[in-house]
Amino acid sequence: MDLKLGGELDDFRQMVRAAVAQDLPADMRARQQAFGGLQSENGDALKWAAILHKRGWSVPHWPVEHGGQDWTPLQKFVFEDELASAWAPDVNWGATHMVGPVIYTFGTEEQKSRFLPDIRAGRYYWAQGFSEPGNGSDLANLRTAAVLQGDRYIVNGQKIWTSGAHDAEWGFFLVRTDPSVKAQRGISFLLIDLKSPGITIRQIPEINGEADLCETFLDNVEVPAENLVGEPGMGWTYAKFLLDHERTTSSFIYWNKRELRRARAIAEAEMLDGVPLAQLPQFQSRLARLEAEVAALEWSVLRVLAAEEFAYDLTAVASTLKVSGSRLQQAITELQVDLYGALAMRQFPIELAHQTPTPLWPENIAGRTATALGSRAATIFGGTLQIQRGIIAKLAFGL
Amino acid sequence: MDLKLGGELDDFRQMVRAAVAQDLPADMRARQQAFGGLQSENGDALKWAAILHKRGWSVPHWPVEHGGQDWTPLQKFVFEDELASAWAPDVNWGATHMVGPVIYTFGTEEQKSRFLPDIRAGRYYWAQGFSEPGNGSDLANLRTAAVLQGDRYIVNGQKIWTSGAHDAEWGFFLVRTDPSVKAQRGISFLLIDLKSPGITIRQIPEINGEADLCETFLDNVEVPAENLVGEPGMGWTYAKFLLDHERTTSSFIYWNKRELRRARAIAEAEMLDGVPLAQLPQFQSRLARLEAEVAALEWSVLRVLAAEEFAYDLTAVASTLKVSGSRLQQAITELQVDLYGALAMRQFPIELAHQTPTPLWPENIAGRTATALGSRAATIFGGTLQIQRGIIAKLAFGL
Amino acid sequence: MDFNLSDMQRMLLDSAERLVSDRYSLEHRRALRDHHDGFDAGAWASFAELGWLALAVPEEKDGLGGSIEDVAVLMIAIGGGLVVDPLVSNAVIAPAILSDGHDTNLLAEIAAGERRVALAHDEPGERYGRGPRITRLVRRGNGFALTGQKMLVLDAGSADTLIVTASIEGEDGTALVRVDKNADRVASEAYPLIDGTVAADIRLDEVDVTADAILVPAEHGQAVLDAAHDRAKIALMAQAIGSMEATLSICAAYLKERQQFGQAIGKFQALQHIMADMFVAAHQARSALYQSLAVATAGARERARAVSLAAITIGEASQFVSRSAIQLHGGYGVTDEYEVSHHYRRLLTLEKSYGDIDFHIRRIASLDAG
Amino acid sequence: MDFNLSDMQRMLLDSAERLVSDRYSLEHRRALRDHHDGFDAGAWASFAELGWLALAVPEEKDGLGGSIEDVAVLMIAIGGGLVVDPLVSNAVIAPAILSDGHDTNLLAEIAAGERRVALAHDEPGERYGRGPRITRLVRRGNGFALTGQKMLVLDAGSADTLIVTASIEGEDGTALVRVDKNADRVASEAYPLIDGTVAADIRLDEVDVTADAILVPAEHGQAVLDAAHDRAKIALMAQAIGSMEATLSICAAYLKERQQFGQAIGKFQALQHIMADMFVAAHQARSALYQSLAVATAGARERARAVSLAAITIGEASQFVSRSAIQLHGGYGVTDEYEVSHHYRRLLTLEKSYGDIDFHIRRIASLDAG
Repeated sequence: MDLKLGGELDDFRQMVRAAVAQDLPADMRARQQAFGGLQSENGDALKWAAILHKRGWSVPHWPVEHGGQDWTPLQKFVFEDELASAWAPDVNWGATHMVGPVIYTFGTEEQKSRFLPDIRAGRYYWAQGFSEPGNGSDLANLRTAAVLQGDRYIVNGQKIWTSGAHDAEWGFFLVRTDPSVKAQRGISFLLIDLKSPGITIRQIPEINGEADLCETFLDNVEVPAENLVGEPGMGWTYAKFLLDHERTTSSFIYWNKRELRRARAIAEAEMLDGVPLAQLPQFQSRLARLEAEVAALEWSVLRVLAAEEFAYDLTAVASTLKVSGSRLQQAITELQVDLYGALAMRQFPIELAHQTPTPLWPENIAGRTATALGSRAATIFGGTLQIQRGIIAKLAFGL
Repeated sequence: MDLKLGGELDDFRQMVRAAVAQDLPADMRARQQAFGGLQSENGDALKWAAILHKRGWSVPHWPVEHGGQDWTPLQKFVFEDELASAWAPDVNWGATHMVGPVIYTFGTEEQKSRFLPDIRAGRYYWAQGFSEPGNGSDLANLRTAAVLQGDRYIVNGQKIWTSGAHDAEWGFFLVRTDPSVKAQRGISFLLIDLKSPGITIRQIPEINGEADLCETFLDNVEVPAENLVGEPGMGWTYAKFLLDHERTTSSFIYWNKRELRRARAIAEAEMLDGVPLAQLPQFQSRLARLEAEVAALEWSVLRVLAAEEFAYDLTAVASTLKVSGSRLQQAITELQVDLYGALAMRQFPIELAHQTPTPLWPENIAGRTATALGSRAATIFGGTLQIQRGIIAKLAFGL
Repeated sequence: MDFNLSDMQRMLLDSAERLVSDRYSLEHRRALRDHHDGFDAGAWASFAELGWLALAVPEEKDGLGGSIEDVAVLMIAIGGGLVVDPLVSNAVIAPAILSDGHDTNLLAEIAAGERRVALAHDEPGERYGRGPRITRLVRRGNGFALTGQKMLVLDAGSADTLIVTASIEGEDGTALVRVDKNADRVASEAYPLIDGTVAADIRLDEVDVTADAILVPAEHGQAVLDAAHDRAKIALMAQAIGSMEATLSICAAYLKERQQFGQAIGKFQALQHIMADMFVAAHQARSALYQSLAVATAGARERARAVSLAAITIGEASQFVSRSAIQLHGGYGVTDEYEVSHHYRRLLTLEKSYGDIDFHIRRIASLDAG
Repeated sequence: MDFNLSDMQRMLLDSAERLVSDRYSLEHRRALRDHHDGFDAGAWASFAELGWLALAVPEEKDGLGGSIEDVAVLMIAIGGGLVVDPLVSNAVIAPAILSDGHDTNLLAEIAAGERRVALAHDEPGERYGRGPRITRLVRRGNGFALTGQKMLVLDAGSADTLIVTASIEGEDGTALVRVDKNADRVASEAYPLIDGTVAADIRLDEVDVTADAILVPAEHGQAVLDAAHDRAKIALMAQAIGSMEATLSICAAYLKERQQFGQAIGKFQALQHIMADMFVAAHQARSALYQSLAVATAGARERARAVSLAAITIGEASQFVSRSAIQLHGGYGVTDEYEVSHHYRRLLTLEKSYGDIDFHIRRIASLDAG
């Protein structure tokens, strides 16, 4: 047992910190500081990927032969942590963490050379087309059909929660290519150019003023057969591969750490009768409890990254990260809202969420309530809290 | 809508208060003040019933012709409230609120004249024999059998949670008299003299040092057929009648009010750096939240007593009282424990739970942790929290 | 003691429920919010016609002399339909402040739907402050000059008249002053809240105020203000009850309709138990409202304590119920197209208006301390 | 970074688990508690033989020089088996206080299992007080007279020697003094705690103390005491992890075995989800322990803050897990005959020893303030 985050890691951290300080444009940083977890961030994800790409850091978690870095898991942890601390934008997750790994693992050489360089360089957005209106957590019940006609698939169906599809050029879809087999089997993984005829994208207005969630309608969309990744009928397997590939990301640990720091800063700035809220026991208690939970979550993540031999199934362990991480996203942003009290009621237009409206209003208040409202989705998307509990009961205890 | 607790009620309250102040012996009051919700209270339930009986107040909720009082539901509410506030002992619930009402509603004249006067006068304890080791919340699966042979039943089986059976003279049992019909049908309601040959009673040691829960073994126990109440096969119906009869008692409202007052008194007496805990925001917050919940629960009880026309099924409403009331019992006693901090760790022998050990120790601390430990049962007995939720989902929403 | 509705309350409730169901579809409300600054002049005329704006006005002031219970009955229906028109400011706060005052004309105009007011009290840097710290009246000639800064004035978007709290030079206490929102040297910056209502920051820069614009003199102002705030909080809590109970119905229906894994999701025990806990919370919340109504006209301390207790229970329940409702809806719950997200946002602002949970806990502690 | 056990830790864990499963059945533990004041001399001899009492003693003091991680590994097994013997006082606190001191003999005797100590620090009216307020050493001849009152001295039941904290006349700081529990003018009143351990109130009435009985001088006492308390809390938190994880196993087995409504109760989704939440809490708790271990030998402030953070997470998790375990067991859960009620009581005392959750929240705030 060796629980020290060693000295070389500190050197690595300093190196990353210096690089980010040098590379991250001030306006981009300011937007992030205001927006936080909001999506409407001006295309910064791509711009930032392009900047990181110059150092070869846009997809460090990929294998070296595909443009990744030869970093240890803990170095990758420190890298992500530093980026978040410095208010760097998120990357285009669907591209770098979902479709990218599927392509380099299961794709053809042609697919690799066609798509991977663009992802590395942040050239365009990718959207995910898994869910359908009839199924949320129940992907096996998938209905969007892709019928092979000659050298192309004719795709018909409807996808929902294709986040960012309105801004994206490409999407990766789960489609049913074989209706004769049941449930998960017969599902394939298909890359679709979102500018193809027959595709209609509708932005769905959200609880917090954003409209990043999208519904995507596919009406006789023609997709070249060469856009199918891997084997037909293996789409479900690849989707699960993605989940297993990213066991710790659902903890949102970097985000949670950063937003808790923000909450503390708000508590130090906001006053009650001239006393900062951070000095009032009722808020000290909430801050300390959340900090305790975040600290524990960080170590839960480190345990996975450092390959602890768990007494329980690893997928069940990963679900604990999702459960804790998603609840923390909600609890931390609720605290931010409560710290602002009545001021948190104001709705800021999402496109102005990076502005402080007048000197009467606290700096960076604009994005907070929107972020808190949006974080209700944390316990829903990517497998609801209830689904996670079911996974744990089954895999950890055989119930 | 008239939400005032009117003036005549105030007069009634003063009348009860004066009577209780006069009647309640000081040593009995002191024991209650120390014991609180503990069972091992020296036979006070019977002694107190006998005292109340002199005023005709031992079973005021019974019909007048059986010795009850012609009070309104709100007067009965005030009566109970005053008794609890004055630290009067609990009554022998099984007798006055369970078997008594079953006997006067469904019993023969002979049963009424034989048992009701003794119950009114508090002559002996009654124990309840419903649950069995194989079934907890699932009474339909009852196995204790009573076979009619001539003019007597031969009873064989095993009951559990026959609380107080070791001190009781009589028990009221659910037994299966007809094994040929299914589930709830074929169950009868039988009164059994606990001194009968073939009965063995084992006290079950509890989490808090008490041993009031009992296991009762029945081995060829002969019970006169005349001890069967009402119709054979109707036992389940009578058991449900009991539950419907007492819709508000599971709220433990009087107890919750009293114990919250006690928590506040502890918070005023215990100090941190010379400041009473009642002045620290972290404890003010817990006290205020619990008081808010208790106040709401009191009004939830009043709504039932004053016959509000609910938009939802009345049984579902009653379950909310049980859910809120049982959680409050736990939350309030947990607060008492937390207010005492490390001092709460001490185990006081249950028979000395009314003594303050040395002047170093706070007055009346002795029974607190034991009460808190015992209150874990609040969400279990009488239908678990999970059972109550199921009832609500079904009856309020048809799920 | 009687929890059932009187005939008059039944009529009031029926008419409110009818209006709400006829007029306030989700689509209508979303359109109002997005295109009309949240104010619906036609609806307002109906409210006046139905007598809602005169409900809490005493009979001797030509009102209907309704009780606080009557107001609560109306507000429950209003809350259930997510009606966010400025009823509390005009039908609750205005009568509370004006009924004992000299400006009977203003009260009559409000009751007739011809004028709308907003109470401008909170100031920057205050968390539900008790008295105004910045805004003050300085004597000038026969009248005063009013200077100050108000923030987050609820319902100010559609108001034409402000009731401003201010200290008076040389006097103790808090005066309540009538100010025309469009007067010279009154600067208003309006903005929407997350529930679709419109509030404003108001800057007052030596605004001319005549002596008879003082609606409540400084010596009585704080008591009148506290009473008005508590009545407003009661009205909002009643709305919260309506909103929670509507949420329960929506969710129960959704659980029966939505299919997943081959069955209605309402068959899943875990979701049933969430619904049950929501029911318990909403039921306790309604009881808490009753508890506060019972002493709403009692002494100030008793009233304040009861309102604060209810605000804790109802505030917690509101959040629990509406968050759970979103969870039960899955992804649809976080869209603007499903009703539950609107209830969630409304319930959040109801909790944060006229004192949030933290404020009410502190108020109880401070009442108990002295 | 490596979370897996070293070979030595694996051996330690195996031997501990073996001893626990061989010796510490529920029946044995209940009998010990009810009839032998909670102390098992035979077991204690085994602990000494196995080296547990020398584990945290530095090699240069003839100990095994084990790390705090080694201690934690042992304590997890101890906690899982609900072993309540006074290991923390003797195998953790004693080395923390004595390893740098002059009384090597005492340390050796403890490590050999020949002598047992208890740290007498808390005093009446204190909530986990930092320094002693009552107990003081007054100079008398070449030595001192020790007078004071200690309360809730953990593990004092089976101790023969006390380490008493006291101020010294004319000096700042806190001294740690060795006192024979059976000495003249030392009055001890022992009593059981709810977990079966035995504590005592100790009254000191001008007890003779020689100069060399001062184990730690006043100038260093507070730092040594804080470090000892933090190490003790870490050891108890490790026990809590073991206790929680054992509770999970017991509950999972019970859910599969217990039948209700015609099926194993583990088939009910509501109970599955309770188990899942217990798992999440216990998992986070173990991570919190690691977090505190990582800086256990760092600077005092960093160590204190990390221990306090872990104490919050582990304290909350302990209560949640063990309360839920009782609920899953139904009526059996509240009897003394089922293991889960013992875990509940033990976890409650672990939370309340060396600072409860409220204490640790306050400590974080006070560390951050200064």
